[in-house]
Amino acid sequence: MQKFSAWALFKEAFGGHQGWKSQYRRATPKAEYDAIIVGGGGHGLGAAYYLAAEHGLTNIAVVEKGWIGGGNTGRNTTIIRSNYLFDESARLYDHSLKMWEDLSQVLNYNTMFSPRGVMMLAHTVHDMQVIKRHVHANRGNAVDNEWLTPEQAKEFCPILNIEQNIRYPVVGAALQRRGGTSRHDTVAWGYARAADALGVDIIENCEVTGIRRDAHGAVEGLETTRGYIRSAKIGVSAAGNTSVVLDYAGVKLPLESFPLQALVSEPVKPIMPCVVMSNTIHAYMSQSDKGELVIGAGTDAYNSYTQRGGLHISAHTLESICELFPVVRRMKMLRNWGGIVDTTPDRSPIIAKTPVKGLYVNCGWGTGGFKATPGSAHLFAWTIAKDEPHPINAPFTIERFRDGLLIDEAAAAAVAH
Amino acid sequence: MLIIDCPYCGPRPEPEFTHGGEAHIARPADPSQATDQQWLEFLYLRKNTRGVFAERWRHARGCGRFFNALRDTTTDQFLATYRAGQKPPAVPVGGER
Amino acid sequence: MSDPNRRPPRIDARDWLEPLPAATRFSFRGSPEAAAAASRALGVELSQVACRANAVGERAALWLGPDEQLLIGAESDAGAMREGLVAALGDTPHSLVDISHRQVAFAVKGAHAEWLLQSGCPLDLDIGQFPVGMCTRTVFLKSEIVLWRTAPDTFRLEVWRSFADYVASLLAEAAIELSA
Amino acid sequence: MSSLRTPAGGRIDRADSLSFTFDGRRYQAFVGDTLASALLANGVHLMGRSFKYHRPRGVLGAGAEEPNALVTVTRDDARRTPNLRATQVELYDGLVAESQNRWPSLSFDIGAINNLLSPFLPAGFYNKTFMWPRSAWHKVWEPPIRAAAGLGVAPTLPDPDRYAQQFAHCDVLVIGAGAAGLAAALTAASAGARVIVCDEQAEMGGALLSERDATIDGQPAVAWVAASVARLAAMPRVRLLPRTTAFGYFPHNNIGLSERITEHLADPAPSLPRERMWQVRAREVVIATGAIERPLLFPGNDLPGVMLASAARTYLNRYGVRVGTRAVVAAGCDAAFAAALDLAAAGVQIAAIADVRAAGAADGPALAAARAVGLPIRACSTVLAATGALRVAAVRLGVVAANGNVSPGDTIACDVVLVSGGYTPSVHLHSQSRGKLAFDEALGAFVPAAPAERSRSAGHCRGINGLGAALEDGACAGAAAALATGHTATTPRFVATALDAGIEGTPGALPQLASVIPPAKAFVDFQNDVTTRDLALARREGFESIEHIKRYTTTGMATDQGKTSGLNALGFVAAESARKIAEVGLTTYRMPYTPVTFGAFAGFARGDQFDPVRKTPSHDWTIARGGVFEDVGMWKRTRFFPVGTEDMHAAVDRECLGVRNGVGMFDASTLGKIEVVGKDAAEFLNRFYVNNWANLAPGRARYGILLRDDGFVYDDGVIGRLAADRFHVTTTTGGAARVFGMMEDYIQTEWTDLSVWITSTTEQWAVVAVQGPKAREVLAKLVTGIDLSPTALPHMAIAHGEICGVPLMLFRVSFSGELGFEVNVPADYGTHVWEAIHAAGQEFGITVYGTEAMHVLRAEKGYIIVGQDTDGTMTPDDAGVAWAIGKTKHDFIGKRGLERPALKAKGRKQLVGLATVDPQVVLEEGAQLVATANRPAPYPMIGYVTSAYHSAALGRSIALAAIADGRARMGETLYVAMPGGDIPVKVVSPVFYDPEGARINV
Repeated sequence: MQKFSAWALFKEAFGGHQGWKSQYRRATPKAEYDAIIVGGGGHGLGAAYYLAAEHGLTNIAVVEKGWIGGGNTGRNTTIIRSNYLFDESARLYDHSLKMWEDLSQVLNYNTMFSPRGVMMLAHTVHDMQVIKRHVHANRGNAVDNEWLTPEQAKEFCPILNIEQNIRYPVVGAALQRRGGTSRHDTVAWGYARAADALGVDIIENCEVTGIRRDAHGAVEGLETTRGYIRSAKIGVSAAGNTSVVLDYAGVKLPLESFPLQALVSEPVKPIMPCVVMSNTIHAYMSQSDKGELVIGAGTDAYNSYTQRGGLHISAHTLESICELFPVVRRMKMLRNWGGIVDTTPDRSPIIAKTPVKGLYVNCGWGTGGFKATPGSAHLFAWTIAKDEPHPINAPFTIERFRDGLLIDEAAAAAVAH
Repeated sequence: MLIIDCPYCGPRPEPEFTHGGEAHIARPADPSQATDQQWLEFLYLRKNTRGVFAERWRHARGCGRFFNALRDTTTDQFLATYRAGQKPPAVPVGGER
Repeated sequence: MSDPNRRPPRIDARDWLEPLPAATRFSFRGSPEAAAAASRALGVELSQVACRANAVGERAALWLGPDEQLLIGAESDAGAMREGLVAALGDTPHSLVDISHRQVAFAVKGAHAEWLLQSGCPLDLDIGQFPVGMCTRTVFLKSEIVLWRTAPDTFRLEVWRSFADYVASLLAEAAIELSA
Repeated sequence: MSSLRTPAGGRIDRADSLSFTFDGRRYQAFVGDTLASALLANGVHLMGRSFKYHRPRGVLGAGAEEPNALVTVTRDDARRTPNLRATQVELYDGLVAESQNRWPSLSFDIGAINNLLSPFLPAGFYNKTFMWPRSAWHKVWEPPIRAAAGLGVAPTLPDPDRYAQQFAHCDVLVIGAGAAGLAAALTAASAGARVIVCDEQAEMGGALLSERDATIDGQPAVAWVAASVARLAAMPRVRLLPRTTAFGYFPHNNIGLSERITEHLADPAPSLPRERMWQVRAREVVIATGAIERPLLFPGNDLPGVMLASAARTYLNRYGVRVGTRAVVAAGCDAAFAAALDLAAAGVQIAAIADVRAAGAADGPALAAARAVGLPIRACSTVLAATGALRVAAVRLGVVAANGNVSPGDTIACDVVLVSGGYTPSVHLHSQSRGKLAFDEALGAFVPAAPAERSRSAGHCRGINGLGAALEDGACAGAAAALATGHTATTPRFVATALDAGIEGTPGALPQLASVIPPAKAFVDFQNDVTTRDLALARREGFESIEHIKRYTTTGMATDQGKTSGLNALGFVAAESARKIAEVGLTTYRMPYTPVTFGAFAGFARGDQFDPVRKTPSHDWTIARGGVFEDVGMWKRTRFFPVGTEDMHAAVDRECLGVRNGVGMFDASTLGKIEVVGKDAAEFLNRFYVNNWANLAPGRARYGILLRDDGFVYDDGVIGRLAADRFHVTTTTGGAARVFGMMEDYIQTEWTDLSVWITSTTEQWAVVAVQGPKAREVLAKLVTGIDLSPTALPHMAIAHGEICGVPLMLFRVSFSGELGFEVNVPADYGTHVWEAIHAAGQEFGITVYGTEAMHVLRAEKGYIIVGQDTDGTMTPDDAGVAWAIGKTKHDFIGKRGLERPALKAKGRKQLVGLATVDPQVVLEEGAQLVATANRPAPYPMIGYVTSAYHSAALGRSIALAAIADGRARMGETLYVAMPGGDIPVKVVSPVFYDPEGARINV
């Protein structure tokens, strides 16, 4: 792999940057792989990378129906945090957060992880109870999260409106200082480049159209728009399209796909030093390195694969943002987009073996998958390589829904994203 | 903001409605006889169709009725709406677009 | 207001807004047969056509759903309405629930009535689409309302009492520029 | 005024002059000018600095496509608007504008050092460096990068302006009031259709306003526009919306329009909203959004003074401004000749017209006309570079040989360069609606293919060229749209004369650019400083998809969203990779077309109109007495009533003791209430709630628990049977709407065999809870028609009578553990009855209490609050209320769910009481419990505190907690882990006060 560094950049400047090599090969499908990952987002590319880097499998492919990083990896608001309530979730997300912290170095690709702090606002007595429960549980799990008064919250985010005469005044906040943001595309590209260097084939414009199974029901290979590809191990990491892919193997999952919109403002000089989220009035905001305010909220109400939603959803998001940050009311929406998020009944993901031998699934990240990218990829690779889950993802099975062993972050916390 | 054709009131704007998830999932007649797997299917397993999807809506801020709809989830265009308890009408098979 | 102890939410009168007096209201639920019996009792036809209201004198029946009508009468008519309905309906399955105090009514009227309501109601209120006599439950931004066009330039709004101030104040906000 | 202003003509009002400032300097202009036209008239081309390299930039266009001339307009400290396009800022007298992204001044900008460093800052440079040491990115590199980025400065004060919103409906929405749009609107409106016409500009007419000699039906084009607009305005079913941008096309023909109402006014009336968001539902849409000219790619193509030929023509014909004195025209498209002709006629010297098209390119009427008047046309000629410092000073031409090789030609001095690379139809809205696009090879651009919604494009925006053709196309579209809505139109015929220059162009590059290795550095995306070299680098690094190239280089992601750069980037990449443009693909168009103010989206929703403020009957009474509210959903509930200088703790202690020792009153009106009526009402509730309702006698009430079918607790409340076929169900405050919806769901879709109806009566009843040993005495003074004695009205009984002469439904229930009643009266009487009870209670020392005391009182009794002591993961057994389950029932919602293995497993968290070893320590709600003291994190947590209060009645703290196997741990000592150290607690019964329940049954 061509080394990225300030020195390399300096040297290349004198050669007109003619010496940079392709970050990944444009692979064509081989007849057979030891494992295939379906879905070229951060989770899928990362899983391929860890299969190669940590489990010694090098005959691996990632098949992507469009272009890598074009799904939710490139359509989210890049919030990274790990202050989840339940032990299982905290372990999972903190595993990921720790990996974010040195991901740039591991991949030799600046993913611009910026631990600028994620602040979650409380507006009611109930919010306060729920958020303090998080703070205490996080401490027990060695996950940083601290309670702030409204004044402390404003000190951390000066444009926050903490006046007590507004409709839903801020009564406090929880702050995870290690949380922050990252540049979304770089995660996909960084993993792709590193995986490619280890021999992983990244095959774009290759849509899965079927899953072949042998006489015993085990997976045998994938039908794709670029032909049939054999593999005894298939890991599906297809986010909003997971149901569609798994259906080819007759596997039904407790998943529903919803449109999730996000938007950015025109770029302005820095005004927003951190990430602020409010579940009660439903909006969140940060500012990108480029200066755009990055804003998101909840999903549209109905299942959809259109990658777009209604005007009233954006309007509702922005009325909340203007209420929390009245100085941004004159700012302008520059771009709005939609993703397709796959949600489970308990709003926790599935990283597990399926009932079909050789078929694995990593899905159900809902509105919060980006933050989990490295950890999820790492654990999924482990699960595929060893045909058994890592202890961290062992609770995130499909069977938990049958048995009632839910990890219900939504019900327990009413805090998502 | 979708326009949804309520079988009772006619075309109405989306804010009057609540989405009720996949249609035609009947609660087992005798839940005590259902296996854990069957209960899982009733509670949680959903087709999550990419294409023509039978779903429920309630005209909650209108006539209050639950009804069913066929909507293409790849375009968000409705193909039909029909009353609860009715079978989905035959629609031209568009499938994925 | 005849009864000083009766204090509905205050809605300020304006050129274009007329608070309507306290009224008797019943939520009626039942089959077409029950509706027919109720029609006879009230002397007002309970519409079997969707989204249509009928009124005779101060009594009115508003179609809100295929088995649901909002029955309105004068405040003093409560006893007579109830007795008449109970007698006429007998054992016919139905539900009659007094909701006189659940909501308040005001009229939005005048040349700008349609404009003001369209500031928060997503229905098409053009008279061709929403004629006199049409009624429906709908939304005004974040509040549910019942809207009934009683004259070309007059709409009656029935709003749950705790939402009335929200709806009226939003309409007033929309009306500010009309004063320009 | 300056010599750059023409002596006559244009749409400005020369009789009405005004002054404005730009970067502190005062200039003169006319009403009708934009900031850009006025600055150009004053000879100012330098208007901004680019995003990354801080290169000096002038105005490129004359409208929404402008990437360079971004300014901040300030009315006062709270009314500062950054990032406005000078081409769209309408001047008013006294306007204050400033340039952006420069320091200390626009002409001398320290940040321009980035331009010198640009070899080290290619696309994606930040991906390759700033990685060591690990924390350096966030701490060292990111802060200066952020400070350097970001264009304008956001306001620092809350925006005082108001924003309005409006829903509108029409048969036909016409977007764009140029030739095609006006023709469509006239046609559809004449047919009787309801029509809305919107146009982003101050004046309707579109490109017609930039025409010099064109005529329609014998009138000058601008006169025809005025007549047409007047005709439309006179039609009652037509609404004209100038200054209104159709920014988004949403599903089912829902179009978002943003109308700017006061931005162009020097002194707007305070009654006017600043902007209005229209949500239009159109049965049919005619998109007539025109086309945007593309720049050409050559080194120095971003210098101030290099501008689109069409823009120069607009400045001349519409604003009466000559953009320079000596122009070189680079013609990649026939349209450039039209501009050259007009400028030449206005006295601008045309130094050269380099026809960069391959020999044999279309020889259109404009070229012929230019030739006819002897303009200096150089065929097969190209621009190799433009040079200059803060303004273009010269152009170096090259000669293109038949084999494509370029040989250097003359250098020509000039002060403007007019470029025309062809026209890009504005297909944004069509594409947003998910309509397909097709690449038109002849045009060299994408045009709309099949629509996905009820829409049709007309005129320039679908590649139709020529005035007559555009009018005809618009009229046909208007007629078809009208017909589709049931209005038969006669399609009018228009007679138009115009110099119909061709719009076919060359997307991407100068055709010969590919032969220059390495690629010359020409700007593609001006604002984001993306050059042809960056695009080439992206490809070299393996990014082939246009989506990747866009994200890697940020081309098309600036505030102009690629209006002038999109097709050029595609064309360049296509040429580089020897692919067709259609193969390279097209990035998805997303709303908004141009940036839209947040405030316009928010509309009326601010302050108390952000969400309804639901008030109870005691609201005003509470305010008058200094009560403190809390938000519960949309409701305002009184949390406590401080007396004098009491804090919450003191007030709550006093309120609790007042209830326990005497009597208290509490406004419980927010509880959800549902009347369930029908002969099968009891059977319905039997299936719905866990309890058995069949054996509940009329006149009696019972505490009910509701699960979901997954087995977890969903809601609770007291349910009273008013008659054999009538129940009064109460729900939690927050659960009212969702329980009602869930009931309707089961009634309508699962249990259609039942004869039962439900009606929400939450707001029909005002509810005053009167609780305490003296409660009966207070009510006895007011209640008539009810025997309040314990035998006649025992605990959980219901009676009807009167209170203060108004109808009363009286529940004998207690959520405090004391003798208690809930007074239900029709809501309009609520305030009166509240006051009456308060007055009657004076002799008994009645205490008014709020939700906080209510919580303490119920916690002392171990009564749960669903949503606080349960969290959606608890079963009835976990919550200690399994006793409520009707044991003999075959089914109810959640029964089967409870049978799932995990819901029956050992180790589940169960609700228990906690007593702190130190009785004065009040635990924190949400704090976690551990079995062993003083352990390092991470440590196993076995439960958490759900409720915790100081109990004045007990003189100590109390708490409820959900603890694994809690009921088996009675008497155990556990620890509550706090940052300041563990707090030892004992596991106890959740019932702290009067465990026998003696006080309730008096």
